[in-house]
Amino acid sequence: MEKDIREDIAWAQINKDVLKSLESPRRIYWVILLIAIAMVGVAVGCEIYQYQTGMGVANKNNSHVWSLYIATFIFWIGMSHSGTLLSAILHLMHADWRKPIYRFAEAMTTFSLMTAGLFVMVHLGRLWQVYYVMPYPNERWAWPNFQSPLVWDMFAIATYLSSSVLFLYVGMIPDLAICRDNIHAGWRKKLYTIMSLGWEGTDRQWRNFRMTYLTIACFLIPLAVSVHSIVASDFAMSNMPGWHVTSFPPYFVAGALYSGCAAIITLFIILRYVFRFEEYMTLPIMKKLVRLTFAIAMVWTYLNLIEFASVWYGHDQTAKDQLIFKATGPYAPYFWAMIFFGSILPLMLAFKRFQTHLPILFVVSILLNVGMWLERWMIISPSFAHGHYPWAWDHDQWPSLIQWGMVFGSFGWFTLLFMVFCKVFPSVSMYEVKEMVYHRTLAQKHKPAVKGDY
Amino acid sequence: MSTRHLLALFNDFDEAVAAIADLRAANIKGFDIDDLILKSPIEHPEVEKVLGDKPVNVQWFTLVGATMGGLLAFILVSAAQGNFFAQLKGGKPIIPLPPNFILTYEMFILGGVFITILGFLICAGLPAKRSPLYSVKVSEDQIGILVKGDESAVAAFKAIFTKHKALEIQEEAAK
Amino acid sequence: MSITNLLENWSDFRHQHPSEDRPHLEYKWAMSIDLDSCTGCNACSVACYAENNLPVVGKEKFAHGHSHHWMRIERYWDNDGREFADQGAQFLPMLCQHCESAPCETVCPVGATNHTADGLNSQVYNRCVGSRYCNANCPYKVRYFNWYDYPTTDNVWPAPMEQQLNPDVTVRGKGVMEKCTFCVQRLTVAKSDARTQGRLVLDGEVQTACQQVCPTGAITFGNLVDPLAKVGKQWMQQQVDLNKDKQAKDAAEEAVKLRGYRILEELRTYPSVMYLEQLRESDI
Amino acid sequence: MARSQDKDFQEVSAMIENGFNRRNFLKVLGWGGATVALSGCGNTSVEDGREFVTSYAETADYIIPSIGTYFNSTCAQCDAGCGIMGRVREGRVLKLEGNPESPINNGKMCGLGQAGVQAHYNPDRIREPLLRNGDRGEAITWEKALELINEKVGSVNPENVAFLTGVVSGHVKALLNNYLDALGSGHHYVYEAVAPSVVRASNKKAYGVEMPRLSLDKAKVIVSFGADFLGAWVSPVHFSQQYARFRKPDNGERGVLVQVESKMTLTGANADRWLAIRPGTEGILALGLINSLAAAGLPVSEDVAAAVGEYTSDRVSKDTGVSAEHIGKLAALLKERSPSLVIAGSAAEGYAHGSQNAAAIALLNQVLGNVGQTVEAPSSVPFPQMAPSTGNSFALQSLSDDMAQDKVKVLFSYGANPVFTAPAFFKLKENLKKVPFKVVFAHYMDETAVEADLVLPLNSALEDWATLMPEYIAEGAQLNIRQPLMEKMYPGTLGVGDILLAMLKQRRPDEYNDYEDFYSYLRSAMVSNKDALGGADEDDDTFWETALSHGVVKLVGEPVDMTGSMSAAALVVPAPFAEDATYPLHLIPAVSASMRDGRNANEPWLQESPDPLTTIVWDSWVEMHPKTAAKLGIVEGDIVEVASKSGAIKAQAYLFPGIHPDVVSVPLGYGHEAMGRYAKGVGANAFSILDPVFDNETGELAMHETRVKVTKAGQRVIIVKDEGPAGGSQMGRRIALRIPSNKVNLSEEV
Repeated sequence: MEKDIREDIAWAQINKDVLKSLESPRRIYWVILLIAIAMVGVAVGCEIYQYQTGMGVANKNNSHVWSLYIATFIFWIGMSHSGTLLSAILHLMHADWRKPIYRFAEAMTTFSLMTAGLFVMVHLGRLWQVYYVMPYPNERWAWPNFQSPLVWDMFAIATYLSSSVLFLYVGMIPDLAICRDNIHAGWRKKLYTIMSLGWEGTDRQWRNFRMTYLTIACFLIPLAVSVHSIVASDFAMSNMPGWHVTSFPPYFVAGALYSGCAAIITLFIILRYVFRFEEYMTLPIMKKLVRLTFAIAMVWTYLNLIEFASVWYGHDQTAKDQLIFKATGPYAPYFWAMIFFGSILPLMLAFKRFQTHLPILFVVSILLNVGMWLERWMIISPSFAHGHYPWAWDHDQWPSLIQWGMVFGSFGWFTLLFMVFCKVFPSVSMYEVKEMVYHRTLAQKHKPAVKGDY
Repeated sequence: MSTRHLLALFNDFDEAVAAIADLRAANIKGFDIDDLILKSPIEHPEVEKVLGDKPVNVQWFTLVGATMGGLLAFILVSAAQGNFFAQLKGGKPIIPLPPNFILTYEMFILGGVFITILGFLICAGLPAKRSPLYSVKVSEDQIGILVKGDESAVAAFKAIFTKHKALEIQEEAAK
Repeated sequence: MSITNLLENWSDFRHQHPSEDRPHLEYKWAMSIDLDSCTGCNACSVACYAENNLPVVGKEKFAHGHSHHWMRIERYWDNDGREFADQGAQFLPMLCQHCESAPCETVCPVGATNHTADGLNSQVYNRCVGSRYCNANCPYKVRYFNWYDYPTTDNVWPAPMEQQLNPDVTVRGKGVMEKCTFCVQRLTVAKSDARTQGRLVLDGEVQTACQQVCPTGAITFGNLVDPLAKVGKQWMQQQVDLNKDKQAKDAAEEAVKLRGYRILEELRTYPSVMYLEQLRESDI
Repeated sequence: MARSQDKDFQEVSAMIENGFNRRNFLKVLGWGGATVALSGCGNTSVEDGREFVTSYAETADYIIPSIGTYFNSTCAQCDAGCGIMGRVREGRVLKLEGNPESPINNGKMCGLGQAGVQAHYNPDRIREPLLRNGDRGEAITWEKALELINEKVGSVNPENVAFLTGVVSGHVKALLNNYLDALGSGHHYVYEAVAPSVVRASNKKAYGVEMPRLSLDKAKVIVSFGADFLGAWVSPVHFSQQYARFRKPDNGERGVLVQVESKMTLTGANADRWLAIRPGTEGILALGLINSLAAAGLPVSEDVAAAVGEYTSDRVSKDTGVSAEHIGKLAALLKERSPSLVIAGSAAEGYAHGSQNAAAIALLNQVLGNVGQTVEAPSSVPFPQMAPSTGNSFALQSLSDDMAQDKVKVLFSYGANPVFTAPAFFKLKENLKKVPFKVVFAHYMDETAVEADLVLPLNSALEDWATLMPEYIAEGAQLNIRQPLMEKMYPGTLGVGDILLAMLKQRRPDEYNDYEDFYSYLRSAMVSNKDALGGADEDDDTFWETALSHGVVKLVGEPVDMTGSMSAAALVVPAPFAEDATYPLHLIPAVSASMRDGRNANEPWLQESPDPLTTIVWDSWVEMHPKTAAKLGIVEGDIVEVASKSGAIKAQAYLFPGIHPDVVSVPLGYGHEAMGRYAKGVGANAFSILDPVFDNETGELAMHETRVKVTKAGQRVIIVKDEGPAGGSQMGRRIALRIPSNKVNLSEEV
């Protein structure tokens, strides 16, 4: 049995270790940061060009009006879901092992939402008019069209983003207090002092804190589900063959959790190394995480099959043609790659020996997300290429480098935000690790719990 | 007579609990057990036993927030559709229920979350200036007990604290 | 105000469309196209370019599928396996079908496309933000997006060619969705003329550009509400009901058929364009 | 039509009442145009200060700001002579619509005609006279240009002055002839690259008239041997309207169209039965049909019976590749449904034995008794000097020969682009070099203008005065009027009439000096003849204004007598082609409705409006049957080389089921090396590789006689066309539906 968090670890030590991550990560941290910035640069360049020239440069056309932007948008939205899964759901289930890792998972939620938001903008033909989508009182009394799933998206994502930011923040207050108490100068001191709101850990604060945290957690779970269901209805609500599928909402949610968990595994490994969190992000936790991912992968696979089956045995010939086209047409390689990465590859995770083998897990988790990204693309483009109206079919248009550049850059943007966060805020929840340790000590009837020497 | 504040730091939670129990039992003159504040690095629901359970009201804020959010959303959206934007779209009713319910749902949650946070800040008395008697040890691994009483009571406090091997006792005149 | 209004007119606000009990009152513009008369000569398409300021995008952009032909002629072969298309081709002029319950309208996030009181599917260029959801949801793919800023693109309207542009029709800029309008600029003129004379627009008083040029007169356009309008008579005679997604006559099994039909009717879009089937002699 | 017509009339009556002076009218109207000319770049923003602003506060009452007014004129995009109605607003013509007054097109238009505005506003128009200086032209004044012409023409023997033109008619033709008289030169070559000249000749022989009136709407069955009367043949818009009535007559008895040809034309695509025939064997089929008809009991004279004796349906079907079954059905149909109409098109133009084919087809018409029924006599033309002089390719050939023999010292070219349309074997470029002084009247710097020594820029058809007499007139006779729809775009251009007038003034000053310009000449010429032009009881102005407002002047001409009895004795139709090992395929240069001979290639609407059959845009292509392609290992989009004895071109291959496997087809009109931004470098020029084979009676170039071989050139492209990857298939979805005609009752329809 691999080494788990020691219950005899000194609480002071916990503070020390985590606070260290705010000051001195490994050098690799800066390398990652630079690469991320460079990637963002690429995307910015592409966007400027597209903004000035017109959407045409993305190689979209009257048959392919949507393409990678929307696909990647869904991808990032999906990724955001596991943060909620870990922090909220597992919190309600009192799964203690979540405690050391949920903080960065939540951060991931927040930042992938922010990334997703950008794609909505990038996608618009008239970005400068984007505020038309928001319901704001104006002299013409013109409102957005509340029937449009895109407007639902706007509402859902706004809600989700603000809620998860608050959730993240509230959960962080005690830790911010710790930072405040241990950092004695500079802008950080000011920052933490302000943000910790003068937290003292009094019984009254703790009582209300618990209730609040619990409540928001309860809200967040249905919210997360609704968000991706709504994103799914962008497609399920339309009449495009290949989109008009009833099982899309659950299918999307499953896919979302799936890619999210994979992403958490990736980040887990990166943080563990970059910030030297071996003490806290331990292998047993990873093992649980991997098993969870495996379970979700199977759910996703199942829903995938359901979708195919319902199309295949349904009497909608158009949709059926669509499916056949996906599997045999010019998109076939990507389609089968998606099946492989999404359904076959995860079978590896069923084997113990891989469940804690970090290098392999690192690669696999990234490939899983490649598969998940492909899934989104395979939902969008083939439908456009082979829709209701044969005359308007178009199998020859492929996304231009501009689009690819933007997708590429989005990963840089996410990494940038995420890495900066981890450097500024404690990415491991100190007080909850302490709780975890405390509960274990109680459990093991060590009394009194031995504290660090002094 | 002037009131005094004392903060005692304990290494061990159980000792602290015992100390509180004694304080309560000793019913010292000029000291009200309800003025006692426990400061801890992690949450200790157990203290309820000795402190007596104190009410939590955040959930009421939540209730109000969620209801308001939902109602407002539905009314505003429908009003916008009905009064300013009465234009047929895709043969659907001008006020189509399913979309409006979706938006209602989202706003229900948003309202709930926001007002809950508000409630939290109010109930927990945040943001606040830190009280003069505060030790960074509390945010690390020690339990602090903050008591308030007449000068006369101070001696009794110290006795009890030291009895339960308090690591240190800060004392200071209240404003 | 608002709440009371909601409560008082609730049933109105909840009313579905199209419906028998609330038909269009004064105008319902509709079209019928006789595929047996259509020779596929493309005159209508060019007329549309001339009337509606459509940009000529050039070979390279056309290759990328950026063309703007609101009225496009589709050519189908029906020689299932035979060596030659020995019964000729099937030409189909495809334009916006101005559906009574248009899939494009519901999905536009900013409400840039709406159903007018005259039963047109209108596109509000200034409101459009270019999400292109309407096109995604249009089964006929007759919506065309401004992928570039054509007014400022080389050789689209090089001087003095811009002097040909029709001042009654705006020139669309970058990032806006556009489509056939049933020549709404002509309809507006006709309606205001009629209004000043205190009457409704008479049949034949207004023509769409495509209808006006069509050498074989394959296109009929008019007001479906007007009992005297030819288009209405055609719909009536062909037993095509605007408000049905399954026409009763299709179920019936007679020797002699009626050839009126609407494309992809089963998607319940209730198109305003009726097509008349192409005919082929069986004795030869 | 009602609306615009009304408007038209309102405007017109307004004009007549005020008896206003047309020149002023143009001046007022013209500010838009004039300012453009001044500001050069057509920039009309008030800010840039380089323009006049016309106040509409107090305008003439025929200008209503923001309301379009309509003026009638005549289309110049092809020679059919459709009446057009230009929508003019604030002094600019915006759109061309059909003139409902004109019996040719009755208010309808084709795409080609509508693109006329793009010829008018074309950015590549020449704006002032250009004189060759080395290999570039430099701008000179009209005075200088005309002086130069005068001098050159004066310095050579009149015999050595030649005029090459396209179809000319009306007063321009009159002036032109007068000029040639004045010179004493008889060398007027009328050249049409694509024209039904063999049909004309054989009609002359068969019926005694070149262009009998074809009443499609009276026929119950039409059998067309490659005549694309819906697309590019003679008067498509007129025929299209007749076609509509033929398909849906009031009695509901739907006419049947059978198209016999080797490459599907637009008309073929609309046929109830399209018969893919071996190229050149149309005559055989015609005789075969007569044979079967006779066998079926149709009375025929014995000489005919003798002539068709050996054309049994088995043999015919062997020769032509048309199944005996179809021959039988067709004969039966023709027999029971009368009157019918048989038309000869490419069958006649295409082949060395084209005249024989045409004769056989005419005979079929005669046997079926269509002459007088659906093939009717046209009416004579009162003013023969204005009757159209129709062109052919023989003219160009003789001109080319004359030039080769240095018989031409001064050459005028107008309304033709021979350097582009002449096959390579003509060696026209070389021969032109031998002509010391070449004057080209041109709109663009096209291939011919580039060769010229002096280029004279013409007004666009929407700026110009003229009268025209179409070759094919539906009923009666008529004189079309072309009048300016707006002020000239460029002060440096002139109308062809004005140029000719100026040149005549040099020769016959006393006769022409009192005409200020062509307009005044035209007006007085018309007015002085108003009795004959149906204006006997009107005063001059009224007559003139009415004529202008109608755009057409009806003429009274009595029908010429038409013979319906040709003897079958002399009729011989050669056996079908022998196979050619090195050049196995027949090249059919396709005449498309919008490109024709390429004179309009620089109008972007035409380049971007998809070819009706292939939906290809902005390029030329090689049509071939999938079977042929499979044999050659060619797939769609392969760049192939089409090589004949006379040359080779490269283009993308397009496979489709509307062509005979022995045939490949390349559209004409593409492959310009000059002319303008929209035409230059688009596609390949199929004219260039035609073989020197001629009709053995008329000497016309036999367009379909070229034999080619097709080889892959290596590259492959994605063809730029409107059709998607589904091709012409509907994938089983109910989109464009078709139903047997006996299943519907047309008479009940509205």
